Amino acid sequence: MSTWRRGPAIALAVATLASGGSWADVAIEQVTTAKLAPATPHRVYVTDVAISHIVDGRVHVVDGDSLKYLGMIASAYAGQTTLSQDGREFYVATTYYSRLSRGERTDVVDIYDTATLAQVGEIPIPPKHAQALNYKGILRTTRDGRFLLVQNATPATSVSVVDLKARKFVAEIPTPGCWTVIPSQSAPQRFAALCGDGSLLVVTLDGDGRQAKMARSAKFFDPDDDPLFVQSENLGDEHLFVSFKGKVYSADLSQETPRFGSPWSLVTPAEAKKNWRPGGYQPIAVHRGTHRLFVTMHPNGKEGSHKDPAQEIWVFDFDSKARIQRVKGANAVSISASQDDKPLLFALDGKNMGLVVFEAANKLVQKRRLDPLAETAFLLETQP
Amino acid sequence: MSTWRRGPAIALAVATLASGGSWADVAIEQVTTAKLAPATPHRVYVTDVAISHIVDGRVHVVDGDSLKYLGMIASAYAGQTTLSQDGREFYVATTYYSRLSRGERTDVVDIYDTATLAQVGEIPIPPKHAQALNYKGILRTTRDGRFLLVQNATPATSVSVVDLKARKFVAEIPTPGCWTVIPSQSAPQRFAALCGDGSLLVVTLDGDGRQAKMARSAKFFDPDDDPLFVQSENLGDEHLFVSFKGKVYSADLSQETPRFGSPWSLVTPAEAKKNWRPGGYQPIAVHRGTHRLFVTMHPNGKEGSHKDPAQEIWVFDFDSKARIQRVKGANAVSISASQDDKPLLFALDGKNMGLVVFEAANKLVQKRRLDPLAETAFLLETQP
Amino acid sequence: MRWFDDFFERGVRGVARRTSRRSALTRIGRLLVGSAFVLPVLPFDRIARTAEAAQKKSPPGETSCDYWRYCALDGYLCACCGGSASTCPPGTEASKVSWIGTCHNPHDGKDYLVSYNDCCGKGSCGRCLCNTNEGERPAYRMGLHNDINWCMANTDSTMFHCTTSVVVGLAEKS
Amino acid sequence: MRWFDDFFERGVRGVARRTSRRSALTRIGRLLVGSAFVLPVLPFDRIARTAEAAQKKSPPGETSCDYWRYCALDGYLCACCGGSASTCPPGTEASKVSWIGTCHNPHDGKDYLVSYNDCCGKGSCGRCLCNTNEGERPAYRMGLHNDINWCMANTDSTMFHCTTSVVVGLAEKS
Repeated sequence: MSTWRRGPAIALAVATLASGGSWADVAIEQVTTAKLAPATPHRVYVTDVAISHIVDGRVHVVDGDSLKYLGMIASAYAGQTTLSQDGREFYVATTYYSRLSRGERTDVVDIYDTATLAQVGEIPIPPKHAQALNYKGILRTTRDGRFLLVQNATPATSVSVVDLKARKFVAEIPTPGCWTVIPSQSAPQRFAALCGDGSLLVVTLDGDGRQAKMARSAKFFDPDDDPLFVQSENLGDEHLFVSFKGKVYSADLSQETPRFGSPWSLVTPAEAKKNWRPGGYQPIAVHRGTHRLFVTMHPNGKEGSHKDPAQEIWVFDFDSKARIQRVKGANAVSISASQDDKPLLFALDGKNMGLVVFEAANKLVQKRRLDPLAETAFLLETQP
Repeated sequence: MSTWRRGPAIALAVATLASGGSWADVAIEQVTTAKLAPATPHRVYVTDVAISHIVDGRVHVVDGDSLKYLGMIASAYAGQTTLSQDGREFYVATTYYSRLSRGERTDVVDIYDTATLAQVGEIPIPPKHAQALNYKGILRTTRDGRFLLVQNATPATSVSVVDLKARKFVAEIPTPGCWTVIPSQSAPQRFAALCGDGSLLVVTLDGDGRQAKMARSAKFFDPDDDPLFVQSENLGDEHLFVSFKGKVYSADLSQETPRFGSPWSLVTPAEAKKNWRPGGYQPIAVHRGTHRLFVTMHPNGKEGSHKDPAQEIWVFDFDSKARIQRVKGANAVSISASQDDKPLLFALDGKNMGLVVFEAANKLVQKRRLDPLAETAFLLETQP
Repeated sequence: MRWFDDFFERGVRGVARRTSRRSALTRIGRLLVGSAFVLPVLPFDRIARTAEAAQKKSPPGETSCDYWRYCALDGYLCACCGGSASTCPPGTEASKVSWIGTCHNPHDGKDYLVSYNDCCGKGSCGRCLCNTNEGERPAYRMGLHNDINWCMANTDSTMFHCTTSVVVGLAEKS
Repeated sequence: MRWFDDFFERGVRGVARRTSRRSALTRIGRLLVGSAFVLPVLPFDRIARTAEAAQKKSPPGETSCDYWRYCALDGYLCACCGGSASTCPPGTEASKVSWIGTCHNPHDGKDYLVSYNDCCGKGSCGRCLCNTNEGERPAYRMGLHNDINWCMANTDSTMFHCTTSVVVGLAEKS
């Protein structure tokens, strides 16, 4: 047995093989790294906290048309994720320990290139980012793409502002008793948060990402009688929420002071009697082009059922508030719609963690599924 | 909503609660950390590489009598594990990255206290430790407990010597073409390794853990016709191996030059015709008190079946070479026996990753099982 | 400590109203009373318990998601991980903060306040995952939220291993 | 590169004898030939393929453990992870060293040398785990061993993601 000699062996090999490549019947190959086809609006990012190995969370990237698994992005320890406004970058706010589960804690925003799924940079942030299950609103960008807003919990709550242009952390804004980031779509440096007293906190940043103004609205929902799910979806600068008991709330963030729409109910009195309720982790989706609202619904709802998988998905016309369709729910706990004109609705099956794809251009029709895709995923985001 | 005030709140709480504790019907509790009962020879350590989250491997610690799950030890990224000679410490040679799966690589030996399962220290080692599935022999201590021997692969092979008394890395010993560490039981600073040319490499350390002597034996097995499994078990300083086709080889390491026993076969000619063969990752166990050898066997063996689960476990008397029992194999891929006088044989079911417990004092009898215990475990070690 | 502050600082205004109008003072429980009685660690054998439950229809034990005090728990039961309903597994550390639930004990008909302390410092236990959500609320009511890592305030390590359910007081009607 | 050295340095003595006495020279394959033809990445759809296989009894495809070139593989199929039988998923890097197998292609009746390169730099893919061991040997024959991380020699990261099976040459009879 000889010793290991790296250099000479390689040199010899190359010389020997220079004339090779002509004998085989199957094409001789060389290992390379696969290139991705350009992203389409039907690409979906499924963030999987992988709770049984929570230090090793990951994002599954899937093409919604072919159901091809495109690749993986590390979300690491309870990492939070979001796409950039232009869809070219994918951000992960996460925690690393020097010894996997102990040692020195470092929180960063990892930047991935969505064209290659390669990590292309990191931005250190204060070691306070929310180590939470993945909910939309824990990590968001401002509408102009300039700032990344990171929900913190120590458990005191605050938001870290990261300047994506300068690639650096800028400021921490205390948001006591409030949660999630809801970016205004018309005023790029404004965002709101839901508060435990039923109000909306509205924060305005200055040009450098520091807090310029902060204001609390009057109480607009009742967190005791009928709490809101934290996920919001927007139609323009109107932001929609649903409550545990099935009411739709909205807040318009186009002005300095939010304007609240009149709450309306997803359920008829008869359905309310049967306790049809929204449930899950990302229970609503919208298609902005057609003003449609999708909600994951279950019957026999009760205290503690607010994360239950859907028995049906209900489709509403947001303008008329009319329900236009009910379909089987695929056990959905999270849904998200693509925003193109041949939209797909993606649903995460909470029972077996498969990805279910509906065509949503006209009638909502279940078309295909990929089972299983994830371990314990709760967040879906589609390519803009 | 008020801000977060840590100090005052706690002070107020303690004052308010000083007179509490008398109203409830169920005992009021305080969360504490559980204490372990003293380890018995029936405690088993199951090293689980958890391949679907290989960065987050772990060791399951189980009491073989009650099947109580006692706790977990992190083995991290393809970490290798072994107990100290006195059973008071548990060593993990592993790799940490500064960013979970990328960044700066650090290899260490983590030291755990088996009385508390707490990490109590670490020793840096060269970043070369074998990132391999867990096989006995990749990490071993010398018989006197002084040195820890770490198998390296870059893929060039060497052994790192760690001084457990001084808690530091001492030396790297090249072992080209050879694999595993087989510590002599009579000469504390001698160890052997199996080599790809069929020989045994014998290394002697000096008092500081540096290489004093190294010698290669003549070829004693045929790695082409009938390779040896790398796992060895010892009866005194006689070290036993089995081959793919079912022969037992032995090497006595009590002298400077190893003395090899005459190979003998586990299978009769009729059984050989049916291709009964050993299989798995840790296919043999011994009970030293009674000189019994246990082997995981499968029929219809062929090229590539050497990791197949057992259809039967065969029991041999090592002195007479006689087979004394055949029992159903519980799909075992790894087995290990306790060394007390009421021995248990532990088997890892390769199909569902359960732990199967046999009483082995007289006849081998399957008694209980814990399903599932692990994700992808291959190594069992019992408390000395 | 977050839920604790919540009680003091939002007190009757917020959290207290949510949990069926019970006395906030009582609800605070005896979390910090050093001399509180500590339940012994019960012997635990999943296989035996499962068999037992199936045969005798005995009430769910501490390794079952249906055990009464697990009514608002989202995580791995420490009782399956080397600890018990109220003790952390060896080598882990109890979280310094926790969320709170109010669970009905069918044996005495009373409601108890339960502090759900995570155990910290080792990777996920992976055994006996339960997800019950009675009285659970989104994180704008942080002290009632179970989808966040309650190891977050520990200084040695915030790594989540499993979740305990510690009875901290009687939930008296207000 | 380890298996490569093995061929040169133990050559006919060791490894070559093992794998059915084929020419060591041929076996070296064309691993390092820069101009070698690279197979296109095949479109991949697990569901479709599974359905197809069930209906047509077509030969196992590149997302099946039974695919002919996977005869000595222990790991996740890169074809299920965003790559293909011979390409690494986006964002990962091919291992600089590999183990080698000799697999029989039932379509042309010939034996091929297959280099099993791991893809490195992201955590385990977790999809399509295969464990086949034809010609696999313990690590004292390192170049034929599949129970070790072949990302071990990569400098950016040795993290194991999945395994490719790259046809590097015809295994001619010697």
